[in-house]
Amino acid sequence: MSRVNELPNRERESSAMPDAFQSPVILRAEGITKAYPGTLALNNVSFSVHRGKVNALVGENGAGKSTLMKILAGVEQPGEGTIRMNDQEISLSSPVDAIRNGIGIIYQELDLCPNMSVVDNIFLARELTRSGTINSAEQRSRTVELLARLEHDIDPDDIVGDLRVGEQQIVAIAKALAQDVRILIMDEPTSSLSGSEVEVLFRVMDDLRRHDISIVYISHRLDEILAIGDHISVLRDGRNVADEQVANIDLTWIVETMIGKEQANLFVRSHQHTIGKPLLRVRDICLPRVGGGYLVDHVSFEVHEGEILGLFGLTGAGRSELLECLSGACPHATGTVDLSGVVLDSNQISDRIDAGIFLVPEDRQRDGLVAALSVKNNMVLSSLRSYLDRLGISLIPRKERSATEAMIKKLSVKVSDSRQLISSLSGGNQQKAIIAKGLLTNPKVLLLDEPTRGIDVGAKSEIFNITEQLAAQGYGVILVSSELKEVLGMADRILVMAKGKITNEFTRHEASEEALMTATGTQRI
Amino acid sequence: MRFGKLTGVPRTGSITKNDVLQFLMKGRAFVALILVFAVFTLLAPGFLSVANLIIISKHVAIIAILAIGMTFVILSGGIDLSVGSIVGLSAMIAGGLINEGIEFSRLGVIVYPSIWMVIAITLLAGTVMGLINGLTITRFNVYPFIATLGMLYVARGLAGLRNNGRTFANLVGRPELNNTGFEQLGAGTLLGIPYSIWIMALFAIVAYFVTMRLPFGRHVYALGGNRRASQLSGVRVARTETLVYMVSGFCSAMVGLIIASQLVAAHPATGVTDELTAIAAVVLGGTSLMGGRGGVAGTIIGAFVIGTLVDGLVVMGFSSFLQNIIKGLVIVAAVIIDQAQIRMQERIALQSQEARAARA
Amino acid sequence: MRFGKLTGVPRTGSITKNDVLQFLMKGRAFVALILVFAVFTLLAPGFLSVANLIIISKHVAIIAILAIGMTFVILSGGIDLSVGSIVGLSAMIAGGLINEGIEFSRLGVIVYPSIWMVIAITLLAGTVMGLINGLTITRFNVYPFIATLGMLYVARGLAGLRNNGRTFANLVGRPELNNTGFEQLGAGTLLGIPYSIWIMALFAIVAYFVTMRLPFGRHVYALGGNRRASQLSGVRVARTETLVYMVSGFCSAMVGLIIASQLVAAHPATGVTDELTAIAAVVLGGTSLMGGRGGVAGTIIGAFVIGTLVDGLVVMGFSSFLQNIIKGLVIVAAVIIDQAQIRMQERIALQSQEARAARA
Amino acid sequence: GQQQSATDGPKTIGVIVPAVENPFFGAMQEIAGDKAEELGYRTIRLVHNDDATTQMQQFESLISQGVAAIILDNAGADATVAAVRRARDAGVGVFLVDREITQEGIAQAQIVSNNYQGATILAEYFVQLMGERGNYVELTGRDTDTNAHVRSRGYHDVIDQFAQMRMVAQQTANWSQTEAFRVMETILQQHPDIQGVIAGNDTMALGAQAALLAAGRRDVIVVGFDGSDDAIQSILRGELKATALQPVAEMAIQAAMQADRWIRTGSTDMPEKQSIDMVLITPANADQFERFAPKR
Ligand SMILES: Nc1ncnc2c1ncn2[C@@H]1O[C@H](COP(=O)(O)OP(=O)(O)OP(=O)(O)O)[C@@H](O)[C@H]1O
Ligand SMILES: Nc1ncnc2c1ncn2[C@@H]1O[C@H](COP(=O)(O)OP(=O)(O)OP(=O)(O)O)[C@@H](O)[C@H]1O
Ligand SMILES: [Mg+2]
Ligand SMILES: [Mg+2]
Repeated sequence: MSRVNELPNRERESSAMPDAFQSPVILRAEGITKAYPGTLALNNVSFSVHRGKVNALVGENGAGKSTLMKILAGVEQPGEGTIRMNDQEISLSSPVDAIRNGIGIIYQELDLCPNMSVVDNIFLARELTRSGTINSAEQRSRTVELLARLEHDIDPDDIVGDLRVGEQQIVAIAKALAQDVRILIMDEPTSSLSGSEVEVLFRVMDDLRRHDISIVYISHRLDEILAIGDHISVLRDGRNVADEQVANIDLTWIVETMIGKEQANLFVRSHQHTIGKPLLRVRDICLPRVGGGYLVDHVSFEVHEGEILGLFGLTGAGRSELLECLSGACPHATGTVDLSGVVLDSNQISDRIDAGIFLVPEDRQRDGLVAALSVKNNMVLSSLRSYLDRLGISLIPRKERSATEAMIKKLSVKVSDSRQLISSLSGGNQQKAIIAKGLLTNPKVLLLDEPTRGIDVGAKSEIFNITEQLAAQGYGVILVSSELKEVLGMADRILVMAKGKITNEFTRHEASEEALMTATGTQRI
Repeated sequence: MRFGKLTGVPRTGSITKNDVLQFLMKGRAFVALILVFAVFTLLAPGFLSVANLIIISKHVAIIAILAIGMTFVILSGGIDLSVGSIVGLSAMIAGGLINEGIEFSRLGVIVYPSIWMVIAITLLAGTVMGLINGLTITRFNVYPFIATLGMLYVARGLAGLRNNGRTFANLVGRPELNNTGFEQLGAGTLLGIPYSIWIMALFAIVAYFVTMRLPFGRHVYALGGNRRASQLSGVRVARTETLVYMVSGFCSAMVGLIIASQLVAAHPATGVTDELTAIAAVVLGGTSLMGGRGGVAGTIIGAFVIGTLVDGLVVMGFSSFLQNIIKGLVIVAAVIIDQAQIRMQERIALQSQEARAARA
Repeated sequence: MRFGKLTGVPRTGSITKNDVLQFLMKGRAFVALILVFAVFTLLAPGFLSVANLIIISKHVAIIAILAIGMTFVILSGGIDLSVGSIVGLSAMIAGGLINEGIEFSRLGVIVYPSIWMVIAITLLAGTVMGLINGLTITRFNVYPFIATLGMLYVARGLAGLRNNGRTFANLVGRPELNNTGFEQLGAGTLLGIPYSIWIMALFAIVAYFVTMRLPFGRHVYALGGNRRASQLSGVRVARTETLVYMVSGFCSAMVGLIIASQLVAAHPATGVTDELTAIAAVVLGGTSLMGGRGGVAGTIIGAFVIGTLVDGLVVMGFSSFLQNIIKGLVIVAAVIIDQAQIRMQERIALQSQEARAARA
Repeated sequence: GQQQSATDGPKTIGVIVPAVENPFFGAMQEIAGDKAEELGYRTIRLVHNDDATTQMQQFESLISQGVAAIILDNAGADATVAAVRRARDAGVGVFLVDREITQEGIAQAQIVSNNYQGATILAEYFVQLMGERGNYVELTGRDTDTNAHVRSRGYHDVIDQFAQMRMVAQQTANWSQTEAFRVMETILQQHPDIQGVIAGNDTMALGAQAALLAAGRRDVIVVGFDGSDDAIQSILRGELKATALQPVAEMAIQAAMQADRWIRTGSTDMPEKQSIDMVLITPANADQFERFAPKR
């Protein structure tokens, strides 16, 4: 598992320094508790930032990493806990406070204004002024410098909304670097960067470290942690589980600490079932991208009854777009989709749902649920026609309720009352409710896009159990996931996507982590 | 514009001070209504008499019917600035049909439709205005604010053009033309209660039923709550949105008919600025301007608050200036309370959760 | 409401038919302006004379100054329905100061401020109205639509209350009180051009400078583009938003002063429905109602389109009904073209993309 | 039968006018209301903003409150009939001032100034000032308002007899000073060769006058209609040349007194339709009038 790696190897000075833990702590958060409606994101967490080091923070999706960082950045206020900088207690009640204390942050969700230029974004709220007016020339030349440092030639006057996600990420990094910071928090800065871009970033981080700037670094790419980190803290379910020197650990340690040893084999299917005849045939799906290239590039494949088809790839590979094309969400898509021998000619979501294809979208909050509605009303939204009276006019609440309750039981959604607002559920239960919404439409094929993103470990395994049962009942399932283990554990067959194309296909037995990663076109795990 | 955040209501066992506060705030439109009534009853004896309550309800009916249509629009996340103008145009259409009939110039005949036909044609015309709003918004991607602002001007212009700015007077029809009885709509009563109140009740019940029991109603809520999620769930977004403006146009035409019938005359300036009153009633009733939250029941209460306020201020003999000021303050105050309630709910939910976490 | 998507402008080498089309659509407000001028010049000779252009500009100035303030508000993602009422209240405040002075009842004296003081106090009052709007919105979390709707009623009521509905007439001041010259603001000229046009030019230049060169201006754009991101970046969101409404209030007060001075009289109904004209000018000028996109330059053109249209329709002798209809259609058409342009850009990008892919 | 007021106190009279922002209506309401109070009544003073729906609702509220009579300057000759009938059916007397309605026999009195007569005497004076020749502009009231049409007809019945009086533009300014200013400026550009402006009311005349003064055109003859104090002041300053005075004070006082008599005796002892002639106001007699009445 631990194949450490071709990343830029720097001198491991810390390994030669056993007193690394004694390196001064510039910032310490103590006993932090933070609740969101439905979730306890942080439970009595403590975290130290060592001066001039790269402090890695790892944990599963939803472990609370971003929440902790938002507290350090003054965006969120903790319910309890204290924050001390150089042993002085400080109060961070707004982003401005954090900036004043020299804390800079690159957010996981990009905090850019899509309507403004690169320069304007980089210097937003920190404009360089000359006698009160913006000094555009100076800002521009500083921007060019920053982008050059990141080895990128983005035009400083380009509108950020027009840039590709990866380019926007670079702008976000440049924006953080433009500040005069003592502590720089980087929350998954590499999630949409290419290998060479990551190398550049690491060189920049090294440089910052040499200038005595402390870095907090969050990533799901664990190899990166081993390559650049000095200290590592691990969060699980909103609690501290470990603090270590990177020099003393390896990949296996991280994985075991993150997941918990007993759960290491979580994503292994309990039983096998037979795979039936072809159900969904996809031919030559294409989706052009505004501004260049294809998001989905002539993709063809089949899904069989009772099959879980894994779709693996790095972020930005175009998997979400492929699923959206299948679900009818992209009117510009071309190609043919054929379900149980019937060609679906309408490219409309409602028609595709009627035909039996249902998408559980990747971004639950944005695309999946209607926060203002109850659990019940969310669950029945796609299948309202099934609860009408004989005349086909009015909904019968009893029918709605019994269908909802049955689903709640079947998927064991933890909810006290189906009239509760869906936004009050925890992430995993929200996800189950959305899957329930799909199941109530009587689909033949279920498209699951990152169904476990941002939900806790227990809920994850339950979702996989559900997926497995569905397959056993003859549904076809397409499962998109960025987690190697999940795909390897769950899928009967795995397609790998890169740059909008399917680059490889593996059966369950052929697949291995190395093979999958190679197929994504990167050399790293 | 910004999105309000919604949070769950925590379920606790015993009744606390927070619960009481919350109840008061939840029913704030209702509390406002009772307050308004209490104040006026104290200041003007006889305000609470049955006869006066009927008069008030009759005035409320006009606001309420408009506001019911507007509720659909606002629930779906839109806005309709054209309702006042559609009221005026509808009144002129009905007036013209009664007094001038329909001329088939090719045949050289003039047909005078019966009153039922007049009503049907006018309601259809209002619905078509709404359809045009809806199509402008969905097909051409124009913001609802602008599309209906355009319709505000156009429909008002057409209302004036219809009879060159003149009123259609004495809309009683002629027995020989078989088109009498229009004034009954405004003046007639059933069980001592004017038709317009029955119509309001009917519209309210139907609208409540539609929002709660028809798939269309659910789609309207979903659309306003999260447009993209609704679309991915298979809601036909464009169709639902268009329908919503048609409902609003239909309600506006109904109000145009009622007013023309009450006045037994159709004036082209009928309904000017009624859109603002309707929006105010909807918002007072607790429907969120961002869509997805609220409903018809609240709107009716909101309409009663505004209607009672206006009537009460009339009875008190307040100057029109003071009436304006009070109206403005009440609207803003109601929304401030609404916001406070949402934030309090959130705070309570978090508190109980943190408390639970601390126990654990 | 929905968010428009921003897309890149493709960079190609040679000029194609698409490029020309795109240029025409990009400068659509400008094209509309030229079109409006062309039509009226053809129909009414002398329309394009210098003298007439000055008169048109003078009328445009009033719309434009309001619209400049509104541009800030809309860029930030808000809306201000109260500008018309603030115009009226400001006019009444100025009129009262000139004709009645300030009474210090305790001292039993009446002080008549000089004209400069009158202007300063009125501008301050307008700014304070804006401040109240801003505070209602930011402190109490009230939607801009509702907060400013409340102010629409309240300020109009106050305007009436100021002199019990009566006009302040003959605002020329008295030499012995040292407060003469107010009418100069409306009637005076510099280099043959009326002051109000100079004021419009000044406001436009300052507003352009503020939006482009001051951090505050950048923050307004940022706020409208992505409220949360602005906040996270350290933009003082509440302060910026409040300032925006203060700017709008200031501009409204300026317009109130100009109108009162031109009429040499202050009438409490001054500026009724001006908010709609101002919003229309802003949207015609290409500023997105969702905020973050557009700017002052477009607004000036938009104000010219509306102003020229209204004047031209008067010259043509159109009835007020037709004027309404044409105004409504022009507003909607302009936005439809705007949307078409955005979508065409997207389509062109896709086409060239596919062409390139096909070649490869 | 007459409905008794809900309280035992004084009886109530409602006084409803279109809008108090217009000094004409403001004065009417104030004078009628004050007179009624002087006669021992409580008054409720309202405005309907020329909206017949609002007017109808106010009628209903007042009737339900048990008022004894309503003095009304109405919101439309046709659209008011239903409201007046409603009052009559409830035993509430309606005393119309300033504007008539299109039906007789339902109101207790219709005391109106003779708009048509006023328009003709004003037009005659206007023609005389112009020397029976020249170009002029007419600013009309709101297109949807009956009085706007009556006045315009009165003007034209006189002016059109003079072949050399040429109307170069006719445009509505919606009774508004601001709009009149703007429209005047625009028209002046197209027709700099005008010698006169005849407006449908004083506010529009004052707006046009302001535009002309700003353009340095003191030579243009502007006449208004209503006889408001603002207009009279302007005439005394030598700006406006004439206006027709509506005897508002007289109408208002008559309405209040007849209402009082009707309440006490059940009859006004007067014909329903009472037309009061308007008075031409010129620089010669302007200083003798104030608040729509001869100075006392
Ligand atoms: N604004 C919010 N409202 C409600 N719940 C939230 C909110 N933000 C985060 N959460 C919840 O808090 C928990 C912790 O989230 P957080 O974003 O900190 O996780 P994370 O460790 O950063 O995960 P990831 O690796 O996916 O970024 C999750 O269960 C999440 O659903
Ligand atoms: N609105 C957009 N306009 C232009 N390009 C976009 C847009 N959305 C996404 N992209 C680009 O399309 C590509 C694929 O997008 P996306 O990130 O959804 O892929 P994915 O494989 O689904 O990734 P994930 O692992 O996040 O699900 C990326 O290169 C991204 O930069
Ligand atoms: Mg995170
Ligand atoms: Mg994706």
